[in-house]
Amino acid sequence: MTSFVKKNAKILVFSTEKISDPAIDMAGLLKLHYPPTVYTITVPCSSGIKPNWILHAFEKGFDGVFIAADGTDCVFGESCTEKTGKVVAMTHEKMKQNNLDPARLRMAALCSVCSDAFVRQVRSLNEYLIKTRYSEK
Amino acid sequence: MEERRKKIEFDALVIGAGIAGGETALNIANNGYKVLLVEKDHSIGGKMILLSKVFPTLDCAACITTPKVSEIARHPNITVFTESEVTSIVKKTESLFIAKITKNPRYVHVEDCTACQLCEKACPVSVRDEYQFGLVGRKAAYIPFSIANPKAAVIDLEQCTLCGACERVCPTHCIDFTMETECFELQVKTVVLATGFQLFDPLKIPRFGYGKYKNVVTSMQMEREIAPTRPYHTILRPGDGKIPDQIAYVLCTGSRDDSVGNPVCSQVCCMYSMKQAQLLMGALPMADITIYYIDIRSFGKGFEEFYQQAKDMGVNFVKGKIGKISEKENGNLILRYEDIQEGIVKEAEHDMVVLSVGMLSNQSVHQIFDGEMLQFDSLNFIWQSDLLGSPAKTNIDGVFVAGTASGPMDIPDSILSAGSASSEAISYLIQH
Amino acid sequence: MKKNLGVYICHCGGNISDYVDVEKVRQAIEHEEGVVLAKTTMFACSDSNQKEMVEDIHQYQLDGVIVASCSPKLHLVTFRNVTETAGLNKYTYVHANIREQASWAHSDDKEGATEKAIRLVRAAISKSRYAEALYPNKFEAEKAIAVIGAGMAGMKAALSIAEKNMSVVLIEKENTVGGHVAEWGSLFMTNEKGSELVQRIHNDLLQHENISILTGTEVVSSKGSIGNFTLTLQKKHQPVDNLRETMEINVGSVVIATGFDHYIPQRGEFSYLNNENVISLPDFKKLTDQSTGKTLLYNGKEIHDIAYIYCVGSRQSEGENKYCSRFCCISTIHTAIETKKKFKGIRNFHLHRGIRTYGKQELLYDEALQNGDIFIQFHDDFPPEVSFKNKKTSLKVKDLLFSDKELLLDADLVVLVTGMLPRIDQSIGQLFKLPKGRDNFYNEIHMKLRPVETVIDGITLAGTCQGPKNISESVNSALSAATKAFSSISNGLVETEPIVAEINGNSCVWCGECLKACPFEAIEQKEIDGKIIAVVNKSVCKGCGMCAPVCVPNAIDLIGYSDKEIFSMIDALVQ
Amino acid sequence: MASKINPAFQDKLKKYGAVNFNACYNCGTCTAVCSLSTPEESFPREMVRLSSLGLENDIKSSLKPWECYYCGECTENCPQTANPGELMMSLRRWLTSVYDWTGLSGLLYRSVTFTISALIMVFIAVLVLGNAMSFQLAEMMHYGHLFEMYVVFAVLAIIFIPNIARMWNFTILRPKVKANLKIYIKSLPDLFVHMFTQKRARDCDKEDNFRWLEHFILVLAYLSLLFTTVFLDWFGTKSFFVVVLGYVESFFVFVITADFVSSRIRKAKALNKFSQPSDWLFVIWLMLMGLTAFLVRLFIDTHMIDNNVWMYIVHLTVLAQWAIIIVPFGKWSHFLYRSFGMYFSSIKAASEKRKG
Amino acid sequence: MEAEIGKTAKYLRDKQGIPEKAKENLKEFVRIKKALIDALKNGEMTIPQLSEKLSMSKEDVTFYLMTLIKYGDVAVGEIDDNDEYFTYKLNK
Repeated sequence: MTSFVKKNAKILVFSTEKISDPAIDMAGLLKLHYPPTVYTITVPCSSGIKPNWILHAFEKGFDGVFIAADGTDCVFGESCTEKTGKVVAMTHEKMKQNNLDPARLRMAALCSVCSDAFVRQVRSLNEYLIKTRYSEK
Repeated sequence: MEERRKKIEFDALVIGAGIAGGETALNIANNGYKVLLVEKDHSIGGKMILLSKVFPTLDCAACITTPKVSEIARHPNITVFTESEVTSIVKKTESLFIAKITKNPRYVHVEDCTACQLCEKACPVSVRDEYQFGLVGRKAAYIPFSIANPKAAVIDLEQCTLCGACERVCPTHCIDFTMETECFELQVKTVVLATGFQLFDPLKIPRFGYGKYKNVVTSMQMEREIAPTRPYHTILRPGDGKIPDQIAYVLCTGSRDDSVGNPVCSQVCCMYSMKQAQLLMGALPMADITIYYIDIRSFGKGFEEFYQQAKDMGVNFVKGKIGKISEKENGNLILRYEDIQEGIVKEAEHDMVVLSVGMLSNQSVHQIFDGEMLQFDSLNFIWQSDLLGSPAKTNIDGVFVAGTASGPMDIPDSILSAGSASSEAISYLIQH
Repeated sequence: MKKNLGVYICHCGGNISDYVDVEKVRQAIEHEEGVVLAKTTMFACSDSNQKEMVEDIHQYQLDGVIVASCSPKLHLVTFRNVTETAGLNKYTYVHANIREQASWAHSDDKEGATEKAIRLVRAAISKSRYAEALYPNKFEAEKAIAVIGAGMAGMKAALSIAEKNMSVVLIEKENTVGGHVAEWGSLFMTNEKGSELVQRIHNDLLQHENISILTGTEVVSSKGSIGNFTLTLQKKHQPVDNLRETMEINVGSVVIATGFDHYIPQRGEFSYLNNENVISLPDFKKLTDQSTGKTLLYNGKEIHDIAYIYCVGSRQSEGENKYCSRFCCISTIHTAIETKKKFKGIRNFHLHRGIRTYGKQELLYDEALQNGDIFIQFHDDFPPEVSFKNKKTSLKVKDLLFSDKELLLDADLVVLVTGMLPRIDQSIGQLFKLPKGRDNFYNEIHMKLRPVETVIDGITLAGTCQGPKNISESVNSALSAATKAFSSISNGLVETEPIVAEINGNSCVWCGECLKACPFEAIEQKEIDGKIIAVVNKSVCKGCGMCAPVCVPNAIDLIGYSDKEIFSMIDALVQ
Repeated sequence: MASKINPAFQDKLKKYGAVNFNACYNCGTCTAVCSLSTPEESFPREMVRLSSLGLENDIKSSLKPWECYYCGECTENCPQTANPGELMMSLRRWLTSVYDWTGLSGLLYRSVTFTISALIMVFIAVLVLGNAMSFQLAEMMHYGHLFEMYVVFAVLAIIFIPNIARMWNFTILRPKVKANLKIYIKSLPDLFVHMFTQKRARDCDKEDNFRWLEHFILVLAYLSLLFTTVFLDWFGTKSFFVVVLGYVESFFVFVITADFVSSRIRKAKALNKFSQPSDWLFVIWLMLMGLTAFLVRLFIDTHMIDNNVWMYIVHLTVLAQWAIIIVPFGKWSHFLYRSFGMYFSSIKAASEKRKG
Repeated sequence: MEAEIGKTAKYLRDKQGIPEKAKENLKEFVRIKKALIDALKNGEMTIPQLSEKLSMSKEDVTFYLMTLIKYGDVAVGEIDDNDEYFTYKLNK
C-alpha cells in the first residue's frame, strides 16, 4: 500500500460516455474540487455495469463505488433507469452476502451538465466512507 | 484585390453554420459531396450552442450541439470558413454558381492554436463579451466561449492596443498580426441559405425600459445566466448583483406587434420562457416566476405537456401583455398590465424582468444575388416558392433555404427544414 | 496482448503541467510492462506532435498508443485518426483524461493530482494491452427503399428518393393516393386546393421509372434489418376476385408515413350526432369545398352564422389526448376566411382556448379579425354549452376575454374543430416494433439530434405518424426521412459500430434473460452444434451492454469492456 | 345574465368613424398604457371588446367613453393597429346619437350630405331673413342678438335637458345605480370642475400640458365670448372694457382653433390621424366664429361695417349654423356630455363605495 | 514577410497605430480594476457596499466585479443573511 497518510477514501466512479462523463469533465473545467482519490471508468451505458466489476473493486481495495447513471437521458432508451437500478440491487444483495456495507455503493442519475451534483455526491460518499472506514484509525 | 482572389471549387455552398446550416452540410457531405460551409462568426453552432437547456426535453443545448459541431469540423467533405462572408452570388448556368467570399483575418492561425488561454491571461484589455450578451467582460485576445468550435483564440483588433503581450506568451506562435483579408472566388453547383434570424432589439420599445433599467434583461441574457458556461457565479441581477426572487417574463416583446413592424408570432418565445422559468425554479427554489402572455403557443410535440408541467411546478401565468415598466429606487420594477381575465388594469412589482424577444429576418443575404434575384416575403424572410410541395425551394432553381431564414422556427423544425433542404440539394446535385 | 506501447503525456501548455508533475508521471509509468516509449509533449494535439507520433509508431513498431491529455470528447477522434494514419487499427488507441479529471479538478492539490494522473495513465496502459483491432461490421445493402403510406409525406419521400436515382416502392393500403390532403379544398397560406396539390405531386411521381406505386396494398410482415428488409405485401381483398395476391419485396430501408386519423367526437360531445347542425371540421371543409351556390346550404337550409368550437379531442384535461394538434387553429381560421369569401352573409364565431397561429400564420388570424370574425375564449373547465330548441341551435359560453361574461349566440351550424389522432390501426407499428411516445404517436430517437430516425436502424418516420404537423412541416419531415434513408444505404453498404456484445457460446445456457434485457431485439436464439444458445445480431446491436449484467452464467461481454479489461483497469487504479 | 352577441353592431359603429377595432386580439396593451385607466375604471380594451361583440346595452350604460380624453397613446402602442383611441371617439359620437332624442345627431355623424344640406339650408334661411329686412344692418343686428339670446335657452330646453335626462336614464337609472340626493349634491362640484377645467385631460398627457392649456383657454374664451356677445351685447356696447374683452376672447378662440386645425392638417399626433367630418366641422366653425366676430367688431370700430354688411351676414350664418346644428347635435355637445359623464361616474363611484 | 514571428504586433502598431478608443477603454478598465481591488484589500464587501465606497453605480460594480471574477482576480465569498447579496474578496 502507499505510504502517505490517507485523508480520503478511494472511490471508483462508473460514468457513461455520453451523459455523466461530460458532467464530470465540466466539474474539472469549472474547478469544482473533489477528492483526487476519485477515479473514473467510462462505459457506454450505466445499465451495462456488471456486479462482479464492483465486487472486484471492493476486493482490490476501493472503499466506495459510485455509479453516475444515465437516468432518463440515456441514448439507449428509457429502460436504462430501471435496469441500472436492478444492477445496483443485485450488487447490494451480493455485498450483503460478502459482509460488505451496502452503503459503500451509491448510484445517482447525472445529466450531462450536472457537475455540481456530481461533486456533491462524491464528496458526501467520501465523508461517509471516511467516517465509517477510517474513523478508528 | 480582384487579382488576389483565390479560385476554389465545391459541390455545395452552405451559408450559415448554425444548426440548420450545419445539419444541411452534414447531410450533403455524408453523400460524398464537397461542401463549403461559410460562417460570419468566429465559431460555428449558431445561436443554439449558446443556449442553456432546450425545451421540451430539457436536455442541454451544448450536449446536442457540440457533437454535431465537432462532426462538422472533422468531416472530410466539409470545409468550414469562419469569419467569412459571401459578398455575391451569380447563377451562370444550370448548376453553376459563382460566389465571391471574403474571409476576415482572425490574427490567429487556428490550426496551430491549442486553446491554452495563455494569450487571454496576458491580454490587459477588457471589453464587453458579446457571447455573454454584454453581462461580463472579455479580453481583446480571447476564446469566444468554452465550447466554441474551432476552439481557438481570436484577436479583437478594434479593441486591441497592439501591446504584443499575447504574442509573447503564445507557446505555439500562432498569433499573427500580419494576417489580412482573403478573397475567394468559388464555383459551386448548388447553394443552401441557412442564414438564420436576428433577435428583436428591445430598445425599439422604450416603454419597457430596456437599456435604461439595468434589471430588465433580454431572454438571451437570461439564457446565458442559466447556462453552464454562465457569466456570473450564480443567477444575479445585472443592476446590483442581487439574487432575484420575483422574476417576470414579458412575452411577445417585438412579436405579434405591428407597432414595431413585426406582426407575426416568433413561435419559440412562449416555450423558451417556460423552459427558463422551470430552470430558474430549479436554481432558485425560493423564486416566484410570472409569465405575462397574450396566448400560450405550446403547439409542438410534447409542448402542451411541458406547459402543464410548468403550471404544476408553480409558474404563475397571467394573461395580459405588459404595457409599461417603471423602475423603483431599489432597482425593482413596476409592471403595468391589464389582467385580461378580470378586465382590470394592475401593477405588479418584480425584481427582475426578462423580455422574451422574438425572431426577425436576417437580411444579410438580401443583396448578394446578382442577375437572378432572390425573392423575399413581406417580412423579409426568404420566400418559399412552393411552400406546401417543396418548402425548401426558393425562386431560384438550385438555391435552397434551411431553418429560420424562411421564417420563425424552433430547433426540431429547423432540423427538419435542414433535412428537407439537404434532400433537395442532393437531388439537384444528382440530377445535374 | 500487445508488446510495444507508446505513451505521450501532454503539458497542455500548462493546463496540465501547472498542477500535475508530468515528468513524474512519465517516470512512474516508463517501466510499466510493454511500454517502450514514454514522452512528455507540450501539445499532444499540435500538428508537429501528431507527425512525430506517426514516425514513432513506425520507428518503435508500436502496436498500442496512449495519450494522456484532455477529455476524450475533444481529441479521442484526433488521435484515433493519427494511429490510423500510421497504419494501426484506430480501436487500439487508448486515451487518458488527465486534464478535466486530474489537473483541473484537483488544482487545489498538486500532489493528489499527480498521483491520480499516474494511476489514470496506468489504467489506460492496462486497457491498451487488451485493446484489440476492431473493424466495423459491413454488409451489403439492398439499394431500394419502401415507403409505407402514400399521403403527402409518403409521396414526397418517395419522390425525393426517386430523384436521387434510387428505386422506391410506395405502398398505400387505400385504392388512391393523397391521403387526407386529397380530400381538402383550399389550403392555408397558398390557397392551392388539396386535390390539385396531390395531383401535382402524383404527376411528378409518375415521371419516374424507378417508383412503383402499389395502391390497395398492405404490408403484412417484415423480416430482416437495415440493409436487408424483406416485406410481404398483400393486395387488399377485391370483391371481384377471391384471390389474395401476396408478394415479397427486398429493400434496404423503410420510411413509415402512415399519417393520422381525425378525432371523431363521441355521441353527445357538444351535441354531436344528437343535433344535425353539429358537424366536424373535416366534414365542414368537405361541405364548403363541394358547395357551388352563392349561399352555403346544409341539409337544404341556408347557413349564415357558423360557430367553431376549438380543441375538440385535443388538449384534453380528462381524456387521453393531452397534446395540442397544432394544425387545427390555423386550419379553422383559414376555412372561416374562405367560407366568408365564397358565400354570402357568412358570420363566423370562434370559440377557442387561446389561438395558436404560430409564425406567419398570425397574418391569417389577423385577416379573420379584420373580417369581423368574433373570437371568444372559453375556460378549460367551462366548455361552451350547445342547445337545440325550436329547431334553433344556440350556444352559451363564458368569455374569458371579458370578465367571464356569459354570452349567447345562435348558430346555423356548429363546427367541432377536431384534432389529430395517432392512427387507430397500429398494425404497421406493431410489425416494425416502433416505439411510441406519451402521445401514442411513433417516437423518434431524439427530437433534435435525430428527429426522423427510430431506434430501429433503417426505419425512419415521415409526416404526421410522428406527431401532428401541417403540410409543409410534413413535407420537411418526409424529405428529412428520405435523406436519412437514402444516405444510409446509398453506397450499397451498411456499416455498424464494432462495439457490440459478444456471447460466449460455451457458457451460454439460453435462459432468455439477455433477450428480455435488450432494448433493440438484437439477440436471437440459435441452435449451434445441437446446443441452443443466444447470439448477437451485430447489425442490430448498439453496444449498450444492457444484456451483460443480467446473464446468469456471465457469458456476455461488451467488446472493449470485457471483464479482463475492466479488472485490469481497476487493478491499475488501486495498486 | 347572458348577453346576446351582435356582430352587426361592428358595421354600424364604423359609420361613426371607428377604424379597424375588430383587429383587437385582447392583449390589454391599450388599457395598460392609458394613464387615465385605473383598477376601478379600466379602459379602453373593455370598450373594444364590447364593440366587437356588439353588446349595445352595455355600451349605452357605460360612462367610460366620456372618461377618455384621447391622448392617443393606446393607438400608438397598439400591436394590432386596432386604433382603440379612435374607437373611443367613435363611441362618443355614437352615444351622442343615442342620447339625442331627435335622431338628428346620428344623421349628422353618418351622412356628410345631410350635414352639408343642413348648413346650406341655414345659410339660405339667413339670406331669406336678411332679405325680409332689406339687409338693414341695424335691424339685422338687433334680431341677430335676439336670436342669440333665445337660441341658447331653446337648445338647452328642447335638446340638452331631455338628452341629458336620457343619458342619466341609460347610465344611472337602468343599471340600477343606487344613489340618494346627498350623493347627487355632493358630486355636483365634479360637474363644474370638469366642465370648466377639463382637469382629466391634464393627466392624459403628463409630459405635455400644452394641449390641455390651449384647450382650457379655449373653453374659457369661448364661454366668456358667448357671455360677452349674448348678455353684454358686444356688438352694440359702448363700454370700452367690454369691447376689448370681446376682442381678446375672440382672438384666443380663433388663434387656438387655428392651431388645432393646422395640427389636424399635419396629422402630427395619433389623435389627429383619423379626423372625421364632424371634427373638422367643429373646429373650423369655432375658428370662423371667433374670426368673424372679431372682424365684425373691428368693422364696427373702424366704421367699415355700414358699407360691408356682408361681413355681418357671414358672421350670422356661421353663428346660426353653429348654434342650430353644431352645438345641439355636433361635437359641441361632447363638452356637456363629458362633464355630465364625469358627474355621473362620480355618483356611480360614490354609490359603489356606499355599497361597500 | 516584413514582420518577424512573435513581433507582428509591433509591425502592425508601426503600420497603423493604436485605435484611440482602445487606449481609452484600457485606461478606464485599469482604473476601475485598481479601485475595486484596493477596496477589497480591506476585507470582503458586497456590491452595494462597494458601490457606496467607490461612488460607482451598482451596475458598473457588478459588471466589473464579475469580469474580475472571470479573470481570477476576485473570488466569491459568503451570502448575506437575507440571501440577497454575496460578499466578494480578493483571490488568494
